[in-house]
Amino acid sequence: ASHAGFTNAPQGGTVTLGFNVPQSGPYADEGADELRAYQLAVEHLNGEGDGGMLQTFSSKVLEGNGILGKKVEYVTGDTQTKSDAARASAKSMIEKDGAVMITGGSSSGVAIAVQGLCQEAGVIFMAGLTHSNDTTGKDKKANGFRHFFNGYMSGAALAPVLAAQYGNDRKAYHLTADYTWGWTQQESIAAATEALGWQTVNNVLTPLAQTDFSSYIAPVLNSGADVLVLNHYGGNMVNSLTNAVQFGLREKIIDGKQFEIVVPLFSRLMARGAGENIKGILGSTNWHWSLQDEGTKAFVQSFGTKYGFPPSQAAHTCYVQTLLYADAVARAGSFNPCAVVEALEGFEFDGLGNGPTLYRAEDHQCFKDVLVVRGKENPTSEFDLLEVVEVTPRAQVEYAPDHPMFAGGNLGQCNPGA
Amino acid sequence: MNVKPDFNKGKNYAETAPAFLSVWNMEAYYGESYIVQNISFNVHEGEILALLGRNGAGKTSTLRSIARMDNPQVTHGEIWLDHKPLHLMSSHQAAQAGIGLVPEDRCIIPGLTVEENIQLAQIAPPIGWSISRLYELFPRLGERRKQEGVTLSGGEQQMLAIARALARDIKVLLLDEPYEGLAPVIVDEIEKTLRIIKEQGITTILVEQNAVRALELADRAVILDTGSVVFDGSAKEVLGNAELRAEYLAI
Amino acid sequence: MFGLKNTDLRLLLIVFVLTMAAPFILNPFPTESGLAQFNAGYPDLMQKFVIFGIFAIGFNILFGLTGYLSFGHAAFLGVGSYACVWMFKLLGYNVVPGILLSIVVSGLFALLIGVITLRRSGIYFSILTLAFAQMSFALAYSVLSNPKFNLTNGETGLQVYADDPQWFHSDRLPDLPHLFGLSMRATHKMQLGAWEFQFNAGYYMCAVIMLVCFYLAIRIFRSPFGLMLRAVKSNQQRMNYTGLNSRPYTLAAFVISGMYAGLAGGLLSAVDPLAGAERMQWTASGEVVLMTILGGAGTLIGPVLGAGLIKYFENIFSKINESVLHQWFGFLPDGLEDFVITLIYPFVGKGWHLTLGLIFMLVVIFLPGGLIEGGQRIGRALRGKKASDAGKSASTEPAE
Amino acid sequence: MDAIILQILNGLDKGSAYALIALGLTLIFGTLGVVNFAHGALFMIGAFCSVTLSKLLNLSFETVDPTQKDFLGNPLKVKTPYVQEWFGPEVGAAIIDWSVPLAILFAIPIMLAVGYVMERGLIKHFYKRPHADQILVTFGLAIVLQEIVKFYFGANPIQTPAPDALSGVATIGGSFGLNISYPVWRLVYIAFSGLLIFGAFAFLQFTTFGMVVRAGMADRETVQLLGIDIDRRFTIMFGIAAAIAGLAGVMYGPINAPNYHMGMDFLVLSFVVVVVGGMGSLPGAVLAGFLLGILEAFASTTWATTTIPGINQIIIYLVAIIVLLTRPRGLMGKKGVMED
Amino acid sequence: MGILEVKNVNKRFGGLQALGDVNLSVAENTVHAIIGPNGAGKSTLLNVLVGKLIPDTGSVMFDGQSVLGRKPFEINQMGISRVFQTPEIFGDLSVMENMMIACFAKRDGAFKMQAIGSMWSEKDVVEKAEHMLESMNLADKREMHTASMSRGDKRRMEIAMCLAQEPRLLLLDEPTAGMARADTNNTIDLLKKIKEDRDITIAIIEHDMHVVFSLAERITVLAQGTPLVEDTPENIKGHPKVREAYLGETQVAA
Ligand SMILES: Nc1ncnc2c1ncn2[C@@H]1O[C@H](COP(=O)(O)OP(=O)(O)OP(=O)(O)O)[C@@H](O)[C@H]1O
Ligand SMILES: Nc1ncnc2c1ncn2[C@@H]1O[C@H](COP(=O)(O)OP(=O)(O)OP(=O)(O)O)[C@@H](O)[C@H]1O
Ligand SMILES: [Mg+2]
Ligand SMILES: [Mg+2]
Repeated sequence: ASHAGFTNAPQGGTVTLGFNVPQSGPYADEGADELRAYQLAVEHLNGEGDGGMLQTFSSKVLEGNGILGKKVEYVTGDTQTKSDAARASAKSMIEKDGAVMITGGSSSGVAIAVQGLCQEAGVIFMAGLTHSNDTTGKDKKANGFRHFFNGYMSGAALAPVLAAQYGNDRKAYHLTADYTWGWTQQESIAAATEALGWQTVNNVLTPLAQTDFSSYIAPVLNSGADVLVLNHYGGNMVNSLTNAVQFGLREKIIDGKQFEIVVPLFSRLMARGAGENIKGILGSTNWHWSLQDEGTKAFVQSFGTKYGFPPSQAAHTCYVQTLLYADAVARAGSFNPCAVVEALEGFEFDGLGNGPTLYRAEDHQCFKDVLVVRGKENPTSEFDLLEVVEVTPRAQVEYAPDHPMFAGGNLGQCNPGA
Repeated sequence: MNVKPDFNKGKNYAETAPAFLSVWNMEAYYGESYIVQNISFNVHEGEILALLGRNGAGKTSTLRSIARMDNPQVTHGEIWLDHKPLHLMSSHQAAQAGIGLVPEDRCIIPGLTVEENIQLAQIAPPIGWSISRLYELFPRLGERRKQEGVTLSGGEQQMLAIARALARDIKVLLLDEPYEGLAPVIVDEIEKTLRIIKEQGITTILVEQNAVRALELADRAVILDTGSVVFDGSAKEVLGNAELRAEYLAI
Repeated sequence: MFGLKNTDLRLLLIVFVLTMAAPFILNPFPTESGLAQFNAGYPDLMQKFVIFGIFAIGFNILFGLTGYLSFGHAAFLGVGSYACVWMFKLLGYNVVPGILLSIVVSGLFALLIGVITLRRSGIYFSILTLAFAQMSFALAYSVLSNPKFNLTNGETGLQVYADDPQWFHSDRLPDLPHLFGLSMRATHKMQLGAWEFQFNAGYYMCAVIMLVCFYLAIRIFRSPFGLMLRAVKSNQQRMNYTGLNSRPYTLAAFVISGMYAGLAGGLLSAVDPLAGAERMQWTASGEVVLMTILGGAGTLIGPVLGAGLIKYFENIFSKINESVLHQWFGFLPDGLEDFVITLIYPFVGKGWHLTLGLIFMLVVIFLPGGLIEGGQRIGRALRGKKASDAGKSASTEPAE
Repeated sequence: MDAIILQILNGLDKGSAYALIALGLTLIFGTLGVVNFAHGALFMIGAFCSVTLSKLLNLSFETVDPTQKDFLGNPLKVKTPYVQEWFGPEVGAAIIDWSVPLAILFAIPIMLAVGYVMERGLIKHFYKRPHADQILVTFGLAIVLQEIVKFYFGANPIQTPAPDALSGVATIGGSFGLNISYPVWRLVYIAFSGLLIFGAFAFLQFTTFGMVVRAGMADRETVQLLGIDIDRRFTIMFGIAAAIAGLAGVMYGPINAPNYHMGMDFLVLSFVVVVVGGMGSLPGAVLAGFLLGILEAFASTTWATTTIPGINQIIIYLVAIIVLLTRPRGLMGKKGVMED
Repeated sequence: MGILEVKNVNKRFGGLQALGDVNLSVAENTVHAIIGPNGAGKSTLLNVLVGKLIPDTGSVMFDGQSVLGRKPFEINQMGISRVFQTPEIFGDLSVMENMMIACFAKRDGAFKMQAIGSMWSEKDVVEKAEHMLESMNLADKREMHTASMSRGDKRRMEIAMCLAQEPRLLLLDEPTAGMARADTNNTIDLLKKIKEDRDITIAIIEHDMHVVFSLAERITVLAQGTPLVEDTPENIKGHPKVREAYLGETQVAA
């Protein structure tokens, strides 16, 4: 009876979560890894397996008996990395399967679309992989939370390392995917590097559907730039990086300086797609399996034992968000979205990787350490592609909630639905 | 194609096939409509057979069935040409076995010149008349050799269609309304050509609306009505039998 | 009645009953049973069925009747969606102005594109429409969403923000699309034994509109205008030499089907107020082509069936994951269970595309007339031989 | 000047890709009259022939190296490819390095077989069916092929690098006072496409085969009446088209890493190229391929995008519209081919 | 001054002069036959008349108005209907529907939106269509798809459609080719009857001299793109040049 008054209040002894990930389309592999993480999280919540990060998590309310004593069940759906499909799939979870929480996704467009839907429907949304500033900026929603970092944080973490490694006097040429995420990342990186003395000589927008970037790479050679920043993700990133390397950019010396390529947002899965080309390239990432904190070790152990390979950053995010949601429900003592929002807002914790972490109340963005990584020169295995160059402390990537890059949004009120 | 010979009679029909070309109990369908309804007739080597009947009687369908085209589909019966079982063949095999059909709408191939249309006929064996010999027979085609075949006038197309059949070494020529749309002088010409062809020993089945004309040329006649043979006999007999002519040919 | 012949009236009645009773028909399995996975009777999917049904019916008016294969119809769907959301942003959440505007705007857009593209026929026409749609998509996805002139809100999709004007919005009204106060999301749930049925306001609004659209389509098919459209498909040469100008006929058909598409787009926004650019991508245009052919081009009800089948697969099959399979086959001995699941697994869940592809192939190979032919065959088999003769004479009327 | 030549090279390069795909497509689509939505899938299968070969060559046995640890802290298993074991490390490495050129030899029979099976098993029955049915069946087939590849190889791109000797950058034009550096493999790609295109032309122009196929396309029945087994020729034709698409895919691998949906990415574009070139015209398809490639390259320069924002996004479609409106049958289209 | 005046019309196809300085005047309410050897340019001339081809030079006036530069449907609406040499009909529509299209075109003009009217409730059109089918002996085939008709039937279908248009000038390109004798005679009778019933001018191209001589009031002989002679049937029959170039010996008897 205490659960009345909100959408899909769990009935009986079970509670249903909705895992909405790309299962078809170019991000299907990433989606598959997310799904593995979710399944692992459900096992751990239900008290099966070795418990993973439940042991290292600073909050100790989860007991391995489901959530609030209700066994966790889940439904899955395919976002196809399309807003419409993602919303349809999320709706079917809400309307048909009675999911109280939706999580997942592998692109910002989808995350924002589903977040909006969850706000309207009155369920909690725990975003998966979404890196655009807008998710917790102008499109932020009270029912949505993001564990992943964002474009601004990438810039703030990456810029000092770039300056340290390549010097303060650099001319950067940006190639940017022509859609929201690309723009916000480009803006963030340009701002952060310019603050340290870099110059941005050009920013060229590339169509989403582009497969061959040669005609965008060729002009870089004569532009006077000595750094190429690729604001691309997924297939775009693999192709633009491959093309840039093909054109011999990395062997170029411009005004006595070695030409460098930077890929601000890295993922190990994409790095594998880029093969040899990734070696020595700097970028940032949310999390990496080679971190040595207890939480990471427990998670990698548990994931690796079950699946035979280490988890990706997307898997980590998804796993952690499931735990965080469960924990918030347990602490609030209710599945009511508004209670969950209250429990998560301003929540500080540790033990889930990336050091002490805060879910900021103002915009539902999470703040934690950000990793700067480099493509490894001599990988020992097919998973060992990135090496951590620096763990940028949380303080360095924090920003004010009303920072101009995040302005314009309105969190609104939490919506419990029915 | 996929028609099995019907051995109901207990022996292979080929052994008793009385003629050069024998059609025996042939039935054929367009989809579900039963068009060729159990037709049997024989054609002897070197003769001209006139195949007559009203519009829609099934003349074209019969010719197409003999040439083993996909439509109509022959579902029953046997066709033997010179001891070869046509009913087991597909249309290009039938052509190689010696069938030459001049279809009623001529079917000149678009995109090819007059000469290419003829050349096309000489790719698969056996090859018949040479191109220069055909141009002698139809000088008009020689003049138009580089023109695209489908832009020829109606009569010219008819000549091309016949030329194309003769370009192959055929045993049986199936002519579906060859005079249609031709100027009277040309009709005379073609009639002469048919006689020449006959002299070469080629067997001909001639479908023609101008029955009198056809009968004058032909040795024998078969009359079809709604898909069945209603008369099989000598051409003279038809010309002499006013009743028959009135009933099935309306002349 | 309604100016329809008996067979058409019967068809309309059947469709009427099916749409009205859809919440029951689509939910045949008890909620708790393993097969509940196959239930499709929840608001979103039912809405999708009828909305894409409208899209396909409209597309079929052009393609099925005139044979002009447009590969850019999604552009009209997208334009309709945007128009509707803009009405939400400017006027408020009442769906009526949005839906009306979406029809008008897409009609105008179709007129513009039709005038240009209909100068060509056959494959050249298809590629022209494709080119226009792809351009619209590219413009909507990035160019028209730059901060200075943000018409489409790009990748994120056009949506209503709290600071939008919404001139006619008042606090008494729902904060979501509504029809004079009746929220599109309002759903009445009915518990009947082990079953649960959902009656959703948005669905019923869409269903009624689809019935009207379907009725109009029947009228068009049976009208002299429809006859002329079929004449265009059959022999344009003869048409011209019979003193008929084929261009205005095709253009009218193009605009009408563009308006159907725009209406479908408007309804998509009306039940879910977010309009994304990917609705205009060629894959979306391709989808409606597939729906129509799959169901049976040139038939009245076929395209609706095709739309239903594709949407069903997209939403139902994609959700069958490994744990669902284990639930179903749990009764089998372990080894066998795993074996069966390994066999089935590639075809469901993330493999749903594979099944869809196979269905496409199987349908065209074995049912050349599309799903509708399957239905006819079943019907014929049921009614026995006597009825089969009737079926034959009916088949001479292609638009059955 | 350098910049212009560079973009022309880029255009040629893109153009070769378009032209090669369009060439195969136009054989099937413009000549056999089958709207083959599975053509992109053939391109993709070609690329995955090369992935498969490289996987085969990299088949390895594992040895445990106790000095190193894997991510779970267990002793690391080190993999050594069998070819290196059999032929010695150097030769073995060289064989692996040259896997893409080797894949050409590997792909030709495979693609011919794929084409053969596809035509005999499926397409054959669709020559006389409406285009709509062809679209549905080939689209279904494309999805199926794509999903099968995805099932075995995953959704991420898989690199198939060019051999080291061909993967550097060549400096060209030095003797003309130009300083242009261009990836060697891309130059190889342009040359290879040229050869393939030339070969296909020669085959279809200087043999009667081409004439027969064209005739068969226009009127199958009549060609059969002339004693020609048109089915067999169509099959051969389809095999050739599949092989061309497949080779295009193999060679494209080193330029952009193959993934399972690369075929769909190219599909729409290749239809546009074929139609802009004009139905039924091989030279048209090739010309349109190069034209669109070069225009696309120039439209993506900063100069162009600042003059007309977004031009790089729409250039191909814009050009297609202009061409089709000014020339009713595309650049070199033939009358009567697929106009209804 | 005839209803149709063709003046100095020339048409070249590449190197071929298909029509050279054709002058032709067809008097109102007559049957005018155009005969000539194959490839003489008869069909080409017809193509010029209906707007399918544009002549290089010359003028074509119908009832005092120029037809040149008009689209085929406009020319048809002026009152010129044409039967083609190879039948052009709506193959995948039924016989009745074919006929209704023609009747609608007559009644409603080149374009009319009747998107939601029912075509079976258009009484006048339906009746007229039925009547036409009746009179052309096609009524029992009314539900048949015209594509699966035999060729003679297709031709009659096309003639019937043209007549349904009640044209002032009917152009017939070998209307009886491929028709059974009986039907040929029926067609001759039908054309005669139409000729009596209404004001109609008929231009007919035909190789069947039986048809030509039963119908024609005047005959123009075209050869190599140029009119050779124009005269009455009797005179043409006896014209030595025509005999040699066209008729041959056998035909005259028939
Ligand atoms: N493709 C087809 N599909 C269905 N029925 C057909 C088809 N072709 C012909 N028919 C029917 O088959 C019957 C015989 O036609 P066929 O063409 O063989 O007659 P025919 O004797 O050659 O007539 P004609 O003298 O008019 O050429 C006709 O009733 C016709 O309607
Ligand atoms: N589009 C074209 N291109 C080139 N030549 C053409 C074209 N159309 C017709 N011709 C040629 O023009 C000449 C006249 O053709 P037309 O069809 O008018 O002849 P016709 O008098 O109708 O002959 P028939 O009685 O045989 O039908 C022919 O030699 C023909 O080959
Ligand atoms: Mg016939
Ligand atoms: Mg003629």
